[in-house]
Amino acid sequence: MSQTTLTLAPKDYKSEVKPTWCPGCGDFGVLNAIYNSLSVLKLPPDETVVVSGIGCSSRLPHFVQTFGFHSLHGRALPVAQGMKMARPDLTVLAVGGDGDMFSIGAGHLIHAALRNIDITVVVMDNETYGLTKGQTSPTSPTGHVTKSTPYGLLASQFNPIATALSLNVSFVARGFSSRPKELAALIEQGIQHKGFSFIHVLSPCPTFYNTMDTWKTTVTPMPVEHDTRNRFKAMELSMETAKPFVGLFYRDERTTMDEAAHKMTQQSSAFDINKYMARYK
Amino acid sequence: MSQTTLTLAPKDYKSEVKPTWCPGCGDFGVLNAIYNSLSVLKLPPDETVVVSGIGCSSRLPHFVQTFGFHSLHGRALPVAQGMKMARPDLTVLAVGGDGDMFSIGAGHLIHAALRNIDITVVVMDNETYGLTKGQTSPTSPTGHVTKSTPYGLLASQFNPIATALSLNVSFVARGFSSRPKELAALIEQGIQHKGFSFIHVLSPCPTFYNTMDTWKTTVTPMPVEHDTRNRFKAMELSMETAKPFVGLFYRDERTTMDEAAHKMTQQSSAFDINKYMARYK
Amino acid sequence: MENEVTIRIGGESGEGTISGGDILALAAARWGYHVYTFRTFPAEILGGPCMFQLRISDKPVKSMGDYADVLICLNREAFDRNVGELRHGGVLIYDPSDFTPDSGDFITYPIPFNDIARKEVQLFQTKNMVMMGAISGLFGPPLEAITQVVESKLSKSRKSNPTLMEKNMLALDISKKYVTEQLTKRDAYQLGAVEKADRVVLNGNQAVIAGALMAHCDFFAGYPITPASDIMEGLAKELPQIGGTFMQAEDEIAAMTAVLGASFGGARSMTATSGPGFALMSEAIGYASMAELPAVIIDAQRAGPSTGMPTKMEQSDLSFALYTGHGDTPRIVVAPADVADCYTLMVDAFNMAERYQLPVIFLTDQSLTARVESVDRSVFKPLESIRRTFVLAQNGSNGMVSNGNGHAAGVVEEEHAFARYAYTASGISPTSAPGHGGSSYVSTGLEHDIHGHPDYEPADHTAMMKKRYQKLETAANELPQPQRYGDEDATIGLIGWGSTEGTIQEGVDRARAKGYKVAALHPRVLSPLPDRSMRDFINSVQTVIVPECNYSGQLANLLGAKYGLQAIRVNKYGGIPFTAGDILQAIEEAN
Amino acid sequence: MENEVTIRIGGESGEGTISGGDILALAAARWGYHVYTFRTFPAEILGGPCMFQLRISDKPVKSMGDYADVLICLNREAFDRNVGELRHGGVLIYDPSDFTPDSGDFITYPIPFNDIARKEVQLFQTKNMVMMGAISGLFGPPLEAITQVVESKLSKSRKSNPTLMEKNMLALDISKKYVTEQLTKRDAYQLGAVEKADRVVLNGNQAVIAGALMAHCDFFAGYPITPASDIMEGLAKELPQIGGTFMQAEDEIAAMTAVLGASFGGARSMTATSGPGFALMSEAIGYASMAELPAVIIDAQRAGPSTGMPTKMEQSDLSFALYTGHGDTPRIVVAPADVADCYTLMVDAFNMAERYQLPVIFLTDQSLTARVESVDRSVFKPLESIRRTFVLAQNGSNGMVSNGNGHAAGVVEEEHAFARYAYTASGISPTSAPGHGGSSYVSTGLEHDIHGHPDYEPADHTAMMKKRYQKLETAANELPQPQRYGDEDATIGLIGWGSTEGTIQEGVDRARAKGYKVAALHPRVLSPLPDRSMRDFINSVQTVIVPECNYSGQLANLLGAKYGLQAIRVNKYGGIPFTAGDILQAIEEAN
Ligand SMILES: Cc1ncc(C[n+]2csc(CCOP(=O)(O)OP(=O)(O)O)c2C)c(N)n1
Ligand SMILES: Cc1ncc(C[n+]2csc(CCOP(=O)(O)OP(=O)(O)O)c2C)c(N)n1
Ligand code: SF4
Ligand code: SF4
Ligand SMILES: [Mg+2]
Ligand SMILES: [Mg+2]
Repeated sequence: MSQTTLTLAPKDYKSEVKPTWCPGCGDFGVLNAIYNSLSVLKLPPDETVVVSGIGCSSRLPHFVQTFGFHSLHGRALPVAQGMKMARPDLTVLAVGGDGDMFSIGAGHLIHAALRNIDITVVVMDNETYGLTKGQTSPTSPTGHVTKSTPYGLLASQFNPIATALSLNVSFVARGFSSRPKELAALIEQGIQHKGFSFIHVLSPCPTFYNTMDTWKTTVTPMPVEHDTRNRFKAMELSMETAKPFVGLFYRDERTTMDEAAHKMTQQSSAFDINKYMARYK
Repeated sequence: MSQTTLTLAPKDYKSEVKPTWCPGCGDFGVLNAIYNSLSVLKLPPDETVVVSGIGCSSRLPHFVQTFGFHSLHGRALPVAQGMKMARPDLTVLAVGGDGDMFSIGAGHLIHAALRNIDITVVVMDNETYGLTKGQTSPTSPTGHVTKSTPYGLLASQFNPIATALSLNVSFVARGFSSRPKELAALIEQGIQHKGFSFIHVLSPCPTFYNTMDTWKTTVTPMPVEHDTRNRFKAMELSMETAKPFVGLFYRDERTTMDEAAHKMTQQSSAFDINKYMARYK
Repeated sequence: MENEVTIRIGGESGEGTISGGDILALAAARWGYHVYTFRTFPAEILGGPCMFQLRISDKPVKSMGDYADVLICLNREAFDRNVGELRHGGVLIYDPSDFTPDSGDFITYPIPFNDIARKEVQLFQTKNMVMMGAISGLFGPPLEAITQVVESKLSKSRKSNPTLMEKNMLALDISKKYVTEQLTKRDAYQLGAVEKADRVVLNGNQAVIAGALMAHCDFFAGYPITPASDIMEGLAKELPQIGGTFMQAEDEIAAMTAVLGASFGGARSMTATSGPGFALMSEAIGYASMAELPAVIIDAQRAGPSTGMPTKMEQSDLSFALYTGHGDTPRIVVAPADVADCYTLMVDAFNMAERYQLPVIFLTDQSLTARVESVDRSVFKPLESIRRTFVLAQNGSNGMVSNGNGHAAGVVEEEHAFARYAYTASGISPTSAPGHGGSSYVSTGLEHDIHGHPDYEPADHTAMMKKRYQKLETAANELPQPQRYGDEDATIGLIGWGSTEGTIQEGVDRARAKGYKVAALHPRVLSPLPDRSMRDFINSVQTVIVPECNYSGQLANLLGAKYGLQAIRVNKYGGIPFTAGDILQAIEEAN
Repeated sequence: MENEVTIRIGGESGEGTISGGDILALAAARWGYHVYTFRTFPAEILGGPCMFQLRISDKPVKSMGDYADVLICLNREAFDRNVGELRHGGVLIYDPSDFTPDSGDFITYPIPFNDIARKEVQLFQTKNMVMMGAISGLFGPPLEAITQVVESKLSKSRKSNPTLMEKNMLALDISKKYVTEQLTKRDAYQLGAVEKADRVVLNGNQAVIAGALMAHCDFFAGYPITPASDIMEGLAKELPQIGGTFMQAEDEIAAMTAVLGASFGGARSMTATSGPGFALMSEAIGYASMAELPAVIIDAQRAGPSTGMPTKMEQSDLSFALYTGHGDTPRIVVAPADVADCYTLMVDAFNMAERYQLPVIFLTDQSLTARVESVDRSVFKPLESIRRTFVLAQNGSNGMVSNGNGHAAGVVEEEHAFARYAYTASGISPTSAPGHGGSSYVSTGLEHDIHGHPDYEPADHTAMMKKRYQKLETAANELPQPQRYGDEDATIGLIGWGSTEGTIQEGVDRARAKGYKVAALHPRVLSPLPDRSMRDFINSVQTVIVPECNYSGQLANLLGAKYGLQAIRVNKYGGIPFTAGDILQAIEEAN
């Protein structure tokens, strides 16, 4: 069996599985940003896991030459958290779509925020359900007409950044798939950040809901003067949905649950059933 | 079969089932507030439904002489929403505990907020899981020691008001079970409010986590000058967790999904299979 | 065989393979033929290999056909993937500019599809029309039949793109001319004129939607999932037009529990999902059984386990449908056999849910959701739709939706709580819904007494369990018995379920033609099984074969559990349906 | 019967009934007796009727006993509820200040519990000690045995409340003196001294925790639910002490999927829940089966369906455990029969999960979770715990937790992806975990090829289905066969499962004593069933009885599905376990 040595260049993180995405899909940009950030951080492929749910975007782990966990629709976060709690030595990324993370997975997001386990989440938000062919998602705009909303969407649009900030998520950022360099830098920072890092990525679906042209004009860089320790200001910026800011909204380092849990085990010793059963004598 | 006529006094909303709660449980105060608000609004018992999940607090529908739906753990909100969508003529209340609404039911809360269906939610928050005997809930304070957290809770405390505000819930309030009059007034307003009304109630569990004495001293009336249309200000107030404000944080009337959906049906006609099948000729 | 041909088209998704095939099916049906389609979808959203098979016959078509008589390949991969399914001596059609086929036992017609579309019609996207023109020229469906369908399909875009229609027509013409002038027909497949018939052409999901509308579904909540999303989308569009409401839920748990809420409100309520979503509904389906709330749950099965193969066919959710939910939870499980059933059984499903006050699980599958059949229009007749009777209000109001009048001053209440779960001989208790004065109750998943009040007494739990299961006994007695197919004096009997009925019957026909004595039974209702017919059938034969598209023999397990039957299990589990040849082989081997 | 007595205490929850009973059980066990308890919990959090039954014997105790020999009632309601369970000629103990019992076929001992506690001891909460003192005086357990237990229980609060211990001792003394001096013993129940034995006294959940620790469980995620919460709480406390981690999840879906993530990481992982939570895990359990990830899932069954009766016993999740999850999903299902099994089978469950790389469902039930038994200490011996072998890293690192060294510059990779799902004769493929160089793979719920890459080819799906199920065949061959109990030449055979074994065996013993030829088989592993033993047993008898505490006969259904067996089904479904008398009756009726 012939072997090759990886140099940990971006291309070395490419797996042998070819992406199944449509031409022009924003997720290609995100994938490249991930290759780049892994390469910059020289993350050992064997100690890195990319976890996902189900959706077009959630196919991503198959395309990365690290360990991967393509889980169930909506469950990337608990899978990633369980993994990190059991294996705090690993770098764990969770990736997925807006449907995956904000619809069926919404509850998990709240609890991942409260636990602050050291994982990095990259949400590829195309404001639609790509894989099931274009129904509305929580981030679809009100009034949006799709096959599941032939008379227009009646619900409000979910603002993931605002809610993440309300949950005091310790790292909150937004990127755009068509700005892969900035995005790679954010992912890199997110991975380096100790705690739960939430990166919301605008990543268009040209096949079912082409937001590319709009975003190309509306996406706005984060005001340089923004103080990323100011949660209130970040919240105010997050309300600007007409011109979505990209960059880092908020960051705040605090104890992570995986860290705290493992501190507890420092006094641990091998299990001795004989000693243990004395309590039941 | 003998019959009696109800006068729609608070006591007329009392069912023949005796509450199973422990003496001193905050939920008694909430129950009384509900009796009172129903009575003030003279809500017809047969056109009112109290929906709940599972928990001590979720037993409440059994004690109210209206229709009731004691559903599954965490599912009060989707049950209530489905009911209201199908029967917009009914008054629908959803009640439950902090575990029910913020742990297993957290995802549903987000989507109820986005849909803005005209239901009123009363969360009896005792910062613990009463029915399962005292484990931590999402609103338990960090460090809290229970049987499930013998070394102290590692997660952050969930702030329901802040998250509700980030979701732009159209009616956001907090009450305290030991101030049943104010609470009844809030519930009354919530029911009258057209849209999704979220009422967070501090309701202690003397048996497993006695927060009564603390809350009696910390609970603070909403500043009189607070403008309930100011979402930012409301958010600021919501961050005061050391002295929880009680009263109305925010209110904003907009179209409800049940209303919009029923507008759509106004052009409806009886189904004619013969006409319908013409499309497949 | 005369007036019958099975055509398979293999190509790349997005090339018009499927849409062309659909047009051809409709054209053949309008011309008076019976049609039946089978297709595979690629795993990719855009592109990827796909296949469309269409069987056309002047006799009713029961299966997709064992082999293609005619295979059209649009690229080399399509040839490699599909040539194994071409009948010996069949016809291969291809464009030499795409690839050169290996030689084999088939007649070849090379046709320059690409050149005709690109150069002569000057619009490459008409390639599928070029294909249709060739089929018309070679095998007979008249061009008029095809152009009619194309016209109606394009009628909407006619204004915005007037030349499109023209180009399409041109493509059909040129291509038909090409084959009649340039090729010498060397095969025997030729469709002649047949009498016209009053038929509709639609797929399983479309028939399900028609059924739900006919059943006066009041409320649908669902979450997208292949291959059930069409049902949701169709009802999102249609329900408001008949006064119903629709809600896209945030997940399947919300969908199912919203259905429970609506059903409690008195609405005829349903959801539609596939395996993964169905799994998430387990707990709530158990609630429906316990609280005796009607609900219709469609599980459009796809190949499992887990995410599995979302675009492939399997009949592997039966065991799960029978036992979903912890504890002993009675439910009705039905499975449609064909497109016609998707309509009628859907109405039945609602009626059963309402009559027996329990969840009804409707097990269709990926192949049936997408299978297009021509069905006698008379099948889609008005059907009776029932609603559970709500206990009359004491104060005279008895409509479901109360207008609030008459309640202003106060309402009248019985001194004792309404006996929502009263014991009855049938197990069916009186029920109620908000708006009904004096009959309020609290629905609960806790064990309860006749009033719905929580109650844990052993005697009461025992009695309530019996009562809930009694409804299945009642249903088993009331529901129609399935009809036996084949020989009265059969020695071999086949028992199947779901979308395989036609294929099994065709296999039985072939075996009978070979002299075997064979019969088949195909119950639509799998819980409660129609015991009488099942036992009679099992006892009437020497050997029972249970063919299923799953690994574990799920119906066979059920028949073992119920009747101690040790059947010959014939299982196919590659994600594709049986052929009649598979069934014939099973019969021959069993003999 | 000598040296045996069954004592039942009925009272109001919170009065010390249960804690008193527990103390008595421990005292009797330390004195050298075998004990076995059964209790019911009220639905309320505080208060509500509760009952505690304790059987004490010098011979091993297999069931809770058909009837109480001694009934202590603390109020009128307790008398009404429990007097039916008092043996004819048994003993009724009560306080005349509480109520006056109706007369009946029993001996009465009125004892002023309340007065003694309130007036003589001057601490009302010592009432349960007054009860214990009376029992000691009447039936023999020496006061020293009781005081020892009380002392160790109170040792923690001794400092903060020194008089509490004193008052307790006083209560025991006064009360014992009262009964010996004031009452004339008119019954025959008297426990004498027996030899001491090395036993431990614990309940099923405590034994499960010991088993999980012995199996070196690395990770637990769970969500509270009765009657599984104790397991979670116990492990929350113990796991960090042996280096494991614990996570309270937001719901059962998160718990189960967190377990999957940890298992993928190489950790031996588990969760514990009851029916409603188990239902929510369906989809994720299917994933574990598909992706071949080890996981141990405890379902502590309670009476269903739906929320049901959370504090009551039922064996009604077997069908669901066998078929949870859509599609054909192989899994192992085991059920412990007693407290000893809760330990050993728990270790086995982990080992099976690791060896066969699939989910193992451990079906305990409410009665067993709370059942206290005295068990020979030797049962709780060190047991071997295995871990799936991870493919060796190419660069030499092979520990599960990699320290990151040796990876800084780059890692070595095989040119072709790791064959995570390679076909093997056993069906068990090589596996891997992060930290293992050159063996990375992507876990997926999609159908996949040997590398884990998505693959929908019929041939591959077919082969992978076979491979996954092959593991069950392998397991069936490797796992120990269950031991037959009773007559070799039995004509009647009983097959049971789960917590009812002892009761069934006691029923068999009684029937044999009456001259019947009876045997019993009680498999611990229900999927895959130990076919050889099952068939041998079934073939060896004329009639098979399957007693189950459920409505639908879930094991009987399985035996029908697998072996075509038509058994006599004996079902009890009131939320309480069988008695040996129930079993005897079933045998007599079957004869
Ligand atoms: C339990 C469950 N429900 C539904 C589905 C069907 N499904 C697959 S992906 C998806 C949504 C995809 O949307 P998103 O997460 O935004 O990803 P995208 O395809 O847009 O990248 C759905 C509903 C499923 N696989 N599992
Ligand atoms: C699916 C499911 N999981 C777990 C449980 C067990 N359970 C019942 S109530 C409850 C939490 C109760 O806490 P909360 O909602 O705060 O209500 P409280 O009792 O405090 O009023 C839990 C975990 C359940 N019934 N169903
Ligand atoms: S459907 Fe949309 S999201 Fe999916 S691959 Fe295509 S472009 Fe991307
Ligand atoms: S346990 Fe707590 S929440 Fe439950 S009834 Fe008692 S006091 Fe109330
Ligand atoms: Mg999306
Ligand atoms: Mg609570």
